[in-house]
Amino acid sequence: MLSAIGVADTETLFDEIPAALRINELNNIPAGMGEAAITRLMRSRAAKDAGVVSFIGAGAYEHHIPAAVWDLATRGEFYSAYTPYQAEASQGTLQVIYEYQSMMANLTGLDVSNASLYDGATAFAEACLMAVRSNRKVNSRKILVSRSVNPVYRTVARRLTEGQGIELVEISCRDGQTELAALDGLAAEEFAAVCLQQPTFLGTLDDVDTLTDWAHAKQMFVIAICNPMSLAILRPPGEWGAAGADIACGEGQPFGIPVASGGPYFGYLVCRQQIVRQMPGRIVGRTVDIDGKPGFTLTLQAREQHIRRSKATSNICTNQGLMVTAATIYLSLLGSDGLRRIALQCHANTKVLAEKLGETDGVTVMFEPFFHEAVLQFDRPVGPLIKALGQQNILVGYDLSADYPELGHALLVCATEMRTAAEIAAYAAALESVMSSSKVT
Amino acid sequence: MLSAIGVADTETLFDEIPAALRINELNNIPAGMGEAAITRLMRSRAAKDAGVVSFIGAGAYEHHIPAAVWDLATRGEFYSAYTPYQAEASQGTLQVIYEYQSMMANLTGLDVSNASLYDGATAFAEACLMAVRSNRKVNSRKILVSRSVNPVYRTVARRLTEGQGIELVEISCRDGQTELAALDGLAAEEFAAVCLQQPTFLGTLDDVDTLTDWAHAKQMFVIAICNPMSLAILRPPGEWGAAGADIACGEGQPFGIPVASGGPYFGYLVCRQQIVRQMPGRIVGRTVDIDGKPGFTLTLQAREQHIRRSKATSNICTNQGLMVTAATIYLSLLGSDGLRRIALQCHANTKVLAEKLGETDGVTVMFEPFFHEAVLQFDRPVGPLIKALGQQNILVGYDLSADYPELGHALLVCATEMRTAAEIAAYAAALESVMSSSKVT
Amino acid sequence: MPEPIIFELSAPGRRAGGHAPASPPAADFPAQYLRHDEPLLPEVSELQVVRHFTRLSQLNYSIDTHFYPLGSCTMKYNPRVCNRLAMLPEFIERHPLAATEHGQGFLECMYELQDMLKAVTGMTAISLTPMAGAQGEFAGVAMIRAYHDARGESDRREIIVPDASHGTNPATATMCGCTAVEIPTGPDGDVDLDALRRVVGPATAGIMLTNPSTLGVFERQITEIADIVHKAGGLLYYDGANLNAILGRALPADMGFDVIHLNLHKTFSTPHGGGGPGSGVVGVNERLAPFLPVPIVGRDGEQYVWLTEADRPQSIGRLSAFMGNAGILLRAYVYMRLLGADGMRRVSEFATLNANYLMKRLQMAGFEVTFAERRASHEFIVSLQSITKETGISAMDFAKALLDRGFHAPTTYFPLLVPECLLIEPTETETRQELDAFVAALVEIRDLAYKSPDTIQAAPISMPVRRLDDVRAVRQLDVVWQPDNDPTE
Amino acid sequence: MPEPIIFELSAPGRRAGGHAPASPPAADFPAQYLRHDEPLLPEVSELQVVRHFTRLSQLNYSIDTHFYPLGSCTMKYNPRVCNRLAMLPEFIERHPLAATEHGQGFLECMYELQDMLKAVTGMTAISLTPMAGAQGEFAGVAMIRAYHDARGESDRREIIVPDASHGTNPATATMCGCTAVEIPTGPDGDVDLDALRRVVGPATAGIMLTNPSTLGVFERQITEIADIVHKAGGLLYYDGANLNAILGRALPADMGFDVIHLNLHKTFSTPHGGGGPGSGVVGVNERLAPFLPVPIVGRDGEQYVWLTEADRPQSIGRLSAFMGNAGILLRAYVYMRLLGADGMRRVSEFATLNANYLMKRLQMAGFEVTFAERRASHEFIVSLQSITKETGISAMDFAKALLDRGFHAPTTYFPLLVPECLLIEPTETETRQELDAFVAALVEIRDLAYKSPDTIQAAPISMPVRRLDDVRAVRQLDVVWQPDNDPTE
Ligand SMILES: Cc1ncc(COP(=O)(O)O)c(C=O)c1O
Ligand SMILES: Cc1ncc(COP(=O)(O)O)c(C=O)c1O
Repeated sequence: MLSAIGVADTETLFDEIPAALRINELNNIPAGMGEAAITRLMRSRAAKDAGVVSFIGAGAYEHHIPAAVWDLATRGEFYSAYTPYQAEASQGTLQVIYEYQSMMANLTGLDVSNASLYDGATAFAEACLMAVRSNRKVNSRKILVSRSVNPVYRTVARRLTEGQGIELVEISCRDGQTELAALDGLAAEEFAAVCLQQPTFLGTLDDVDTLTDWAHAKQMFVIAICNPMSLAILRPPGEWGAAGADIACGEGQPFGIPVASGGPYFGYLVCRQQIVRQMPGRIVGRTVDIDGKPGFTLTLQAREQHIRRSKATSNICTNQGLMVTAATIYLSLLGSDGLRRIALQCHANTKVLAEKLGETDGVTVMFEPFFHEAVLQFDRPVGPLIKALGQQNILVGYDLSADYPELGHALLVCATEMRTAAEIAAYAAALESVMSSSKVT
Repeated sequence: MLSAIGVADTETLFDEIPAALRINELNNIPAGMGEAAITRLMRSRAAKDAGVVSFIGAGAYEHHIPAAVWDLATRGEFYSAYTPYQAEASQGTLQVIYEYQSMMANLTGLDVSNASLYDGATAFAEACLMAVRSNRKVNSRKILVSRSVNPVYRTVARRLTEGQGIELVEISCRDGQTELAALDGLAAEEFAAVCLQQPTFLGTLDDVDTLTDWAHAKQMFVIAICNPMSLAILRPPGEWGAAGADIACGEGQPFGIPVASGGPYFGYLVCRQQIVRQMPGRIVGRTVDIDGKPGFTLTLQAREQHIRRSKATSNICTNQGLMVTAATIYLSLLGSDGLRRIALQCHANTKVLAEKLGETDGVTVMFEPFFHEAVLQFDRPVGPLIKALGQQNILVGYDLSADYPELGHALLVCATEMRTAAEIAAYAAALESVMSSSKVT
Repeated sequence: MPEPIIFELSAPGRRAGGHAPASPPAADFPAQYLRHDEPLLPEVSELQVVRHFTRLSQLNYSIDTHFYPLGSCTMKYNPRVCNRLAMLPEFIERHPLAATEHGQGFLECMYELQDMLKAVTGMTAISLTPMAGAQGEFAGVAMIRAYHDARGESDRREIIVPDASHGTNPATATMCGCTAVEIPTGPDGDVDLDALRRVVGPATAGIMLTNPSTLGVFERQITEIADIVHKAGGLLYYDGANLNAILGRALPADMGFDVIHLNLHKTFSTPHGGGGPGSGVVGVNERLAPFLPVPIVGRDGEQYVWLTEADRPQSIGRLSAFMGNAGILLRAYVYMRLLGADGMRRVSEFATLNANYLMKRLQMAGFEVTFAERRASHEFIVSLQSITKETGISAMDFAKALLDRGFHAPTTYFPLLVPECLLIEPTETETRQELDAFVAALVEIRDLAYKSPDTIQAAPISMPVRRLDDVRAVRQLDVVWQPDNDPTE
Repeated sequence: MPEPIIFELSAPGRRAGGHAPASPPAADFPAQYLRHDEPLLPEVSELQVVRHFTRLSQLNYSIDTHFYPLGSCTMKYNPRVCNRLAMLPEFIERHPLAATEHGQGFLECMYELQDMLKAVTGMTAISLTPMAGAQGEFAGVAMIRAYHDARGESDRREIIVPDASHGTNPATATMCGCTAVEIPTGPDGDVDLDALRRVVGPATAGIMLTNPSTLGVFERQITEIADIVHKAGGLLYYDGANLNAILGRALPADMGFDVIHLNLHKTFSTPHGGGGPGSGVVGVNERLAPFLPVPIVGRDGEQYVWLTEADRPQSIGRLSAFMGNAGILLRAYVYMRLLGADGMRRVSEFATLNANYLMKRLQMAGFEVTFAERRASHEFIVSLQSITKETGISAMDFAKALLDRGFHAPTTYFPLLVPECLLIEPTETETRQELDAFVAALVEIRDLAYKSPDTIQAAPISMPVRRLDDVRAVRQLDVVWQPDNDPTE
């Protein structure tokens, strides 16, 4: 090959790199290792993280993932394909996305879904940007966000939108619900949208109907953030209030994606048909080929960075395609009946958990009704409890004190369908024993 | 569907089963469980068997299996296809088998391979039957078998051939080699074949050249039993003696198949072209289609049970197709260079192991040279040692005392390329400590 | 574009890195033992390997891609979780000779599997060791022989098989040193009892029956048959390759069978893998229990243990180097636990429902069903004889034309006694839509058989290859790739 | 036979069993919260799901099945073991909010990954959190803004990008509230320095460069560029999507870059997944280190810990709910450990060798290579402009004709400044045979372009569909399946 190129050695191929910049070796990189050795290494690393039983939710949920999901999603033809630019050679990926879009639209009760964004937090940020761009009636770069929206989503959205001069304004909460009374104070100002999470980050159910109608009356858009699993039983954003939310978004992880230290997951984004041209990300459409046969292709590409460059709706390019493939398979296996059962079982398990833990002296269950997460209030800081029970390999929940100091010593707990009665009982017993053997500080 | 059939219920569909035989439920079968529950159950079962380091070989060898092997072999199109009766719709499976046959022929130095038998032991039995059927020069149903052939292979072969009046006659061993002197005593009798294992069950190397020439001089067939991994460095059966062995067979497990409690593995069987019509099992051939395009098909089917029924070469039908698929992928990834490295590393590791263990008081290394298994002689029964070190999660080797009482307290040990220096050292240290802290009984 | 043979992708010195030790010491044994040349194996990169085998896989029809109504083969869905759990690292890394202390998890599964198999067959003891149906048959017939031998009746060497029996039955008889004696089938698909009475006698070792038979019908006179054979001093062997027909509806033990093998890879849904592996577990009643092949999983207090020749002196012994196809047994175990008692009855319910529905639909579409007045079991036979006579289009032609339409062909020309037959087994995991589409395809093919038979004789046209020259495959045997051998020359 | 939409396979009440709890208690909240109708989702069996998605997968071209020389996308082989090990149960079951005590194994990998990424870029600090290249760019530009803000130079809002830059570069500038200023490329593929000098000034926040550029050539004047921009008070951003071109040959930090993102999913071989997920880790020099997005993995004695806003008050903060695409980072970690220092240099060696070989072969075959006098880096451009003029056959036609010949098409019509271009990236994992076959295919297509252009314009003919009506796809937007919507009507 070198002689065909006309060079003596491969070093010569790098001769356009100025000599001063060339290096002859990489420092601080270990020598390569064989598959057997790396397998041994990674298994020993993985083993260090094993053996815990988790009652943490707070944005990532441990559900059963049918074996077929990843067996199929990791088939080489899905796993090692690129974004489907050559439609004729990518009908598999394209049809999967089309099916995914259909499922998400049906679940949320809205019209159009994109092909995914990075995760729930960035999907929320993109929803905010989209609302500002597409709400032509209100000319505002301000957005109202309920304090019951996932705190890290709010942080991320602020980060991703502030460069464009967008401001997120918080609406306070009370009893785990967006405070309707607080809205009056906002009556004078103009906002492009209001953002509501249902179930809220605290697991509670908000009065989304009233809030949606209030917002629409003021020409605001309504952005719904939903755990998609909850949509198996809860009213979909498309049916909130009289007219339905305008945009729905959130974290797709509960649909067949492992919790896996936080990613890769995928953000979903769905909206009303009218504003689709402001949607970020890929969208797949069905059309026909020159023989009139149906087929799928990326559509509305004029929104995207590779065509529109600095005027694109977003800079997103690579998204979370494989995760969406997994989610589509997951949803096909479960169907709405399966999702409903899971949602109900998660709710029931969390109820039992909250009740059991609530029986402990010094522990109170704070808000009801809740979906599959509950807030517990403690008579002491939860940090030490997390540590103590962690030593028994029980991950007790998410410490709310930094995000919601107004709730006191509060812990957000979650028992999905994966948690057994025995595990719940063990948690309660361990808590009881730790609480009773230590003093309130 | 019932109305199309014209019955009222599905029960009716079973009405040809005499009423007295019908049952309405299955007793003693637990209720079904979901995937999540069975996953939890099986993981807890599996965990019980975890954490050991094995120095056992004795017919099953732990080698590294590249991740690609089973990722590819378990692709649904391989995993869930049947025997390739419809050739046009099975070219994938057929070509894999053709490639497998080619690789095995090349490794053994013989002409024709079949598509697999159940395992090494049954392959050996089939080789014996085949030799008796195809050796037209010697009309004998007796077969000579070296005592260095895997004892369980001998048992199984006896079991599978005795119905047809075949008798296996043992040749004794000395210093881990087939005893040449013993052959003189056999000069008078006629045998259809002689069976030699190389490396022997005891890990040693036999004088296969002399034995092959001796047998051929007496018109016997030579059946070679080889660990195929050893063929990367050892002389192939096709080159034994002046004319080469006639049939080679053995256990294919070392080629990408996990040890997995004993199966599924696969038996390989290879022979000279002249006797192919006596071969049992499937054989794939290349041919052309009606357009002259090359393609693959099952061939020489007239040997098989579905055509020849009671006159078939064997009753085998289902074989170990998927294992052969894995082995073909494994061999493609390793190539002869890779196999050679593995074979050499196994040999080197076992040498180190034998040396280290041999330094312990009361332990002697018995035979050299050996391939990747060595016999250690102890000053005491090995049973208690197996137990004691087993409690430290070290599987010390295979106790030879039942099969080879003449070797005294003997243990067969093996360290494949998977055993690290640290593991070998830990074994030696643990042995040293157990041996020195207990008395010779 | 045909996929090259892997050797043709090879380039000297190329290799997939990282799979073998980097720098092993050289061999130190005498040169006489060493091989002179490296064996010819492909030298290819990992990408080439992945791409080659991925592409090859795509050339296959399989359950995971196509309806596969191959009669007698039970090509039903293999739940993915069975494979996943059988491949848990601890299971696949367990050495077969590891002491039982290091295998309690695995052995517990096997013990419970034995129990569940007793429950579905009605037998009193099980051995898991046979590695496929045919080996199960071997075990069964060997036990029958051992039984007669133990009673001093070593002259009993005849194994009766119906003419419709699976080829492995007579072949097994021969392997066990017995003689297969064929008896005819009556016009309604049941065994011809008179013929049976004529052949039984002091040489009768036993009879091998598939029930429902490979004709797809339940043997209604099974109790009479059992009587006849038992009275003659013979035993009854149940070829239970396809238990999905009667799972949870009837127990072979109740029918009078003494020994049974089950193809776990059919009824209990483990991979067919392009030709295996399988498992042919055997079950027996009290009479044959002492003879079961070893090892068997037993229980000693809290511990699961292996029962071997030492514990079972009359055993026919070992049939494989270790304990058989352990991984297949694990898959079957997972499958049975997933389904449970009710799920297993649903298996036979839907297997039977689908077969009868498909049979009726084909009948209504004018196809000749061989035992039209009978219930189909899990499968049934269509004879194309009259179509073949009228059009020249054979069962083979139908089979190939089905491939072009996205269906794997049914079993053709088996059982041998029905001319131009298709043995069709839809299995319990297919949907009505799929069955309807299959009927439509057969109807279309039949129409073309009359209207333009050439198009059907030309089939398949959409497969990777067209019809292959099987005669040449035998005459010019090409079973090992040679660098200079071009089959198109 | 097109594969039906999964909804079309649905039948009421059908379901894949065993995946959901059998009998959960009913919901007990007020009716106002409950949904009225079940959402429309498919009701299908597990077999149907497996078959459907298996078949769909087969409709794709992918690295595992085809040569995929998509320029700028680095479609190289993903070692299977990376996926296997990233999917170890303990890794995938670890909750992101589990305390660090329960994640030391994972965090150790991440910590070492940070170190290795420092080594390959020469940067002093790394954040793993960006979830794709574009998010890495966002992080980079946001850090540049934060840097200027921190120095009281908030007016620096212009991001300079070459006209050949990837679309994400200007789009990112906008997202960060900056203005993208395009500068032209000189005739030899390097940046036009005069143009650069003209645009830099007090409004300059920085410049984003891909080096080697998306034109496939190394920017030889990089040191001058760095000088110009730094002197003007701006910073340099390195779009390191395709580091495979220079891995182990030069360090972006040495070239004067202040910040870099790397597409781990290109250079470090993690799945492209039909459109992701990826990872766009960022590295910075001292100047920008305080601004890195969090979380970052730090070390506290023996323990690995998360560094957050609390530890890094000037951080631009979080870009995702947790820590980014952890699983992709694990895959990259495994990949880097597999290769090691030498293996990484082999990456650039073979990426460059393959690209230059393919470029030369095409040139010799008479194709117009855009920068023929330059070395190719990991990719290069062929312009078909003259062929298009003479025959009417466009780059798009070539692309489609390649599909028919078993090759995925190169990137077409990018970079925008070269008319009728193909951006070709063979990657380091392809063999010479594959490259030669690709050349032969292009030559054949060109011949046909002159001899029978119709056949090329008709391409593809062997794919599941022929050319699609993209205009209709926009005009009659059909992005959600409706039971009564038939696109062929
Ligand atoms: C009725 C019947 N008996 C026996 C067998 C033989 O089983 P196996 O192929 O597992 O050896 C089969 C399967 O092919 C069969 O269908
Ligand atoms: C040069 C270049 N920059 C940036 C990107 C964007 O990366 P990503 O798709 O991961 O967002 C890409 C890849 O598409 C690229 O090739």
